[in-house]
Amino acid sequence: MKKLINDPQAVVAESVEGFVAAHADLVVSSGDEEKLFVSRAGGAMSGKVGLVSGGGSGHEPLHAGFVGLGMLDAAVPGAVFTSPTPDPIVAATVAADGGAGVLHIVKNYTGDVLNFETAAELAELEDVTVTSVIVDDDVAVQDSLYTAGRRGVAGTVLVEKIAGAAAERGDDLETVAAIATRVNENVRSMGVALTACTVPHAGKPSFDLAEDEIEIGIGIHGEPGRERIPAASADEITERLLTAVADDLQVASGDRLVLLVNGMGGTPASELYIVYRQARALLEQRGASVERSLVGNYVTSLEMQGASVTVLRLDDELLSLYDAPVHTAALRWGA
Amino acid sequence: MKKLINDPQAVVAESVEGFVAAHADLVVSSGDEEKLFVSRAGGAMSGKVGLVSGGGSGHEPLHAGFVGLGMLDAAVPGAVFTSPTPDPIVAATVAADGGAGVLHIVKNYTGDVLNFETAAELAELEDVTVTSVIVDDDVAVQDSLYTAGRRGVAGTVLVEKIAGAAAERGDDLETVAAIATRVNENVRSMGVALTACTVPHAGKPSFDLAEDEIEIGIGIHGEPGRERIPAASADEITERLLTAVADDLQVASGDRLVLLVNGMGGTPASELYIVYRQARALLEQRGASVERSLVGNYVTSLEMQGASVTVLRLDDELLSLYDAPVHTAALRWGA
Amino acid sequence: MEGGASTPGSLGVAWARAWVEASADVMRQNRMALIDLDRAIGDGDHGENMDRGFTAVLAKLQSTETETIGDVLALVAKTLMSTVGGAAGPLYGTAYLRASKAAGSTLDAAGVADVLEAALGGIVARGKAEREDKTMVDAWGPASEAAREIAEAGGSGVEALQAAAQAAQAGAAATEPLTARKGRASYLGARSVGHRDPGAQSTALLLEAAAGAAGDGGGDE
Amino acid sequence: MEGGASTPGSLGVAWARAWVEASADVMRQNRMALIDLDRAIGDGDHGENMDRGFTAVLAKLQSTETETIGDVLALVAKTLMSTVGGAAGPLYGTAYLRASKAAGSTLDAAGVADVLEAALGGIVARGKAEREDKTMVDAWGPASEAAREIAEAGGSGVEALQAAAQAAQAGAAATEPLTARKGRASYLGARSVGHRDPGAQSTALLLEAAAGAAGDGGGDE
Ligand SMILES: Nc1ncnc2c1ncn2[C@@H]1O[C@H](COP(=O)(O)OP(=O)(O)O)[C@@H](O)[C@H]1O
Ligand SMILES: Nc1ncnc2c1ncn2[C@@H]1O[C@H](COP(=O)(O)OP(=O)(O)O)[C@@H](O)[C@H]1O
Ligand SMILES: [Mg+2]
Ligand SMILES: [Mg+2]
Ligand SMILES: [Mg+2]
Ligand SMILES: [Mg+2]
Repeated sequence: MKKLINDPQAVVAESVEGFVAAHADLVVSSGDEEKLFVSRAGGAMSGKVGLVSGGGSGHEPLHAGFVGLGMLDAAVPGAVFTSPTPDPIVAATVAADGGAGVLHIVKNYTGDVLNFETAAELAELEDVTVTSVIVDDDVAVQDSLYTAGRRGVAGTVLVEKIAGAAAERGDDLETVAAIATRVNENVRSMGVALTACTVPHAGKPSFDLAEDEIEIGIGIHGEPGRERIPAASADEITERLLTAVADDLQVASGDRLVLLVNGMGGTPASELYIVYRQARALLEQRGASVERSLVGNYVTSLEMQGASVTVLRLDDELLSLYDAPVHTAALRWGA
Repeated sequence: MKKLINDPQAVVAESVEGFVAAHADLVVSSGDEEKLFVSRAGGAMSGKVGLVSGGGSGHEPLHAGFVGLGMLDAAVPGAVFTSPTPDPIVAATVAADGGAGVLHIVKNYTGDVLNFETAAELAELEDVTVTSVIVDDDVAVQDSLYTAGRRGVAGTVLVEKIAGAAAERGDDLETVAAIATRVNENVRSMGVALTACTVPHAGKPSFDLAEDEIEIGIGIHGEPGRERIPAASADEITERLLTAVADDLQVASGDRLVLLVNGMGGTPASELYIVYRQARALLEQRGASVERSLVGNYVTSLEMQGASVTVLRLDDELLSLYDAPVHTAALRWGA
Repeated sequence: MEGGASTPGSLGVAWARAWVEASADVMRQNRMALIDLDRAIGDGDHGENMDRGFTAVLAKLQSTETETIGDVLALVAKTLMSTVGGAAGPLYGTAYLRASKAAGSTLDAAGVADVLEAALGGIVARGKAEREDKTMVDAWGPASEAAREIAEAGGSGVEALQAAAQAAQAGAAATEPLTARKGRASYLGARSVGHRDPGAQSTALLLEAAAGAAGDGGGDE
Repeated sequence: MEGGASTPGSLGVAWARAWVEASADVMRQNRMALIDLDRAIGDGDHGENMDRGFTAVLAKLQSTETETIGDVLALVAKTLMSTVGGAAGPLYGTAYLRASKAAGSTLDAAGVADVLEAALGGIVARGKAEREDKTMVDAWGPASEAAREIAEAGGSGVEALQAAAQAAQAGAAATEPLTARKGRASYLGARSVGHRDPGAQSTALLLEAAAGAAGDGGGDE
């Protein structure tokens, strides 16, 4: 394992330190290693619903890279691939509350759900009203009694963006939560890994893939996917991902979409655009129109090579919220 | 070699196709495979100096990701790691000319220099006035009779950003060229690789590194560096890079700086911020102040893991040009 | 021996403290083994999480006076909850919290069974897993049953712990052929078969430490 | 035999066309070997670049009538210039362009020497490399000298080509111990020692193809 790190145990703290130093115009850190979170410079905005998300680290820019105007108010980074404990979530929730309550945006993993659940209860004790929305956009996992349910993956960025815009325009907690839920209901994702990633404290790759194998349906924690198949062309792989996503979402002729091609951290931008090209063509073949696009590293798994394809179905309101100004370290337009 | 590609020979064409589809609000492609270039949607702006850059592909987002308001007018992508031939450069130059002449921003490699040189001569035959600025910011290479001179690496982004702002505000060709030269004179970079990258048509890594070795002083073409050393901590590596850069630039107390920590393509963002943290601390120890920061993938080498550190010394004009609006696929603020 | 009254032959606060020390030890030693189990069907952090948690628990314990087993287990609960994270943090946190409430000042076999049942109840309340879902429930379940059997047969607290530890170990081993239906391993579907559940394994290790702490004279005789 | 008049025993346009065909062949066959040389001290594209270039040249040639050696070499020059890119594109492009201008309708030994010297002159004009800078100049230089010697000794054009090919091959081999001072390999400093320059090697292969095309009856006898 070769990484640009110092102590594996200090990765999160040092990286957050660098992050807030580089983006001091946007964010501040709680500074408290026991209750580490990143929040908007300037603090909670009175009367605005606060948005808090978080989860294991290693998915950067998610979540801290999305703290700022029109998106999150605070992000709670756990250890690498490990949900944060309730304490920092509570602290972030209190810090993000401007009196209008706080929305927790939680990716659907047992750890995230349990820790945010406890944090929400504890925050209520401190007189903060908390509502939670669970994101579960990963169609690689069947949502059934036999699984922990679909995972939250790259679609989370779109939930955060659009709910953030709703909060920014002054919607109340119930409305913001309803919009976040609507985004979640209309977004689907699926990913592929060409290589595994190595968690710093583990020191070994999260799984072993032969030179001619790829993992289809991976999550974002370096966990193996549902299926291991022989390496294939970008177009074939993309068709596989896009078909699963679009079928599940029942993409139909006339649908207006956001297409997000997300890099897993170690994928050259040129390859993401090759995937984008094919994904877009397949959506257009279905008669849908790609209204907005994001191509890049948004929800990563350390240095994993691979990509995920996310499709969101838009309505007029979601589109206008998507287009609303956002100014964060990793996403910026209109501001 | 596992990559999200189809035909190795089609990587550049397909990737550019995806890129212009994803960013149709910003860019168009020439569409001509023999003379492939990407230029600003809307075409040349009458009376504005045109900025054209280019070089081998594999460094994305450089250069096409920097085409747009306040930066480049056209970018010419060669084959992977291979300078483009004169023909597409000429075509891009003609397309970028709004009557005020065109600045070629050329990274200092024999191939880039020779091909742009020929293209400039040919463009003059088509009545376009061309001035060229050579970027050579890489302190890993000694600029002497015994080398091809310093390479152009990540500092190129800052040259393109600042010269682009000068052109956008209406400066004439001579002035824009002088500003580009001033940026080049005040910018230095140095990089490290933890892993090599694999050029699609070669199918093999560009060099072999043992599990406990890193390459210091790499360029951006997967070429080996000047020195192979045992793996070290991020802080040690950063100190090595930063010291070389800051010594060469003679960073002094009171200097105002831009600090760019650039990922080579396969490096997690968290690691770049760890490098940033240390680089910034070392600059501050010298009494300099980091006024602006960029941390991310700007000038890459495919999926290489590693980073480079770039420092630019600012004056009032360069700072205000740096802050001027820019709207490209990979860099956006103020617009 | 400090704090808490104890009757010879029983498990009191000294045993509880010795258990925590042994737990920290065993989590440190098995850190990489648990990481490897979790790499196979999860995300490779379970050993790191448990080691981080028990290192923190040990530090807390050394600077804290405790009167009762309940005090010790409550300290473990709170510290795990605020240092482990992931799925295991809240699950073990709740387990130890419920256990702390169930623990009398000394434990006989029935007391051991009560404590283990309470722990199991906490885990199920939070995680909603059933037996054979391939989770730590598959270790806590058999363990509490085994302790109850010893109690019903008139055995000692130490014997109850030993039986629980053995049953947990067997339960952990028995997760190998199962298809996971809860937690991260459930994403793998049939591919989770053939691997041991890391949380069941850490449970077995912790209960082995509990029995060991009793056997090593941590028991207050 | 088509186009351009030729005297028996001399090298005319048919030879030039045969040379191009052999060049395309040899570049295809040595694509990976040249890539590997370039991977060691450059960026691993030289074989790809040359193969792409000569594939294009061959296609162009097959659809183009040529009257003279100069026509053939000019076509090579223009096509390499617009398809190879990198450093090699402009350098080889200029070499063939100058060569095309220097070539008479048939080449005797002096003619071969003139053509090679012109090519060398073009490369040096563009690239500014000196001998022993570890570039293609280290193959073209000895080659043109060897051809001139044959001419001065009264040898034939074919003999001049054969001597040139041998000298280029020796020159390419002789780049191995050198420290690069031009091109990408110069960034490596002393680490470039022990590796053969890819451009010198491709030059040697091209001149070997030239001699081969003459020997294979490509020569117009
Ligand atoms: N719903 C659940 N009920 C009981 N135990 C669970 C549940 N989900 C996960 N676990 C246990 O947690 C263990 C994983 O813990 P850990 O790796 O620390 O957390 P994470 O899965 O968040 O990375 C699993 O091996 C399993 O025993
Ligand atoms: N200044 C120069 N003069 C002569 N030959 C040169 C010079 N620079 C590079 N070369 C030749 O070009 C070859 C490299 O070509 P190629 O790999 O195709 O281009 P690039 O270096 O741009 O990747 C080198 O092996 C060398 O022989
Ligand atoms: Mg985890
Ligand atoms: Mg090249
Ligand atoms: Mg885990
Ligand atoms: Mg090369």
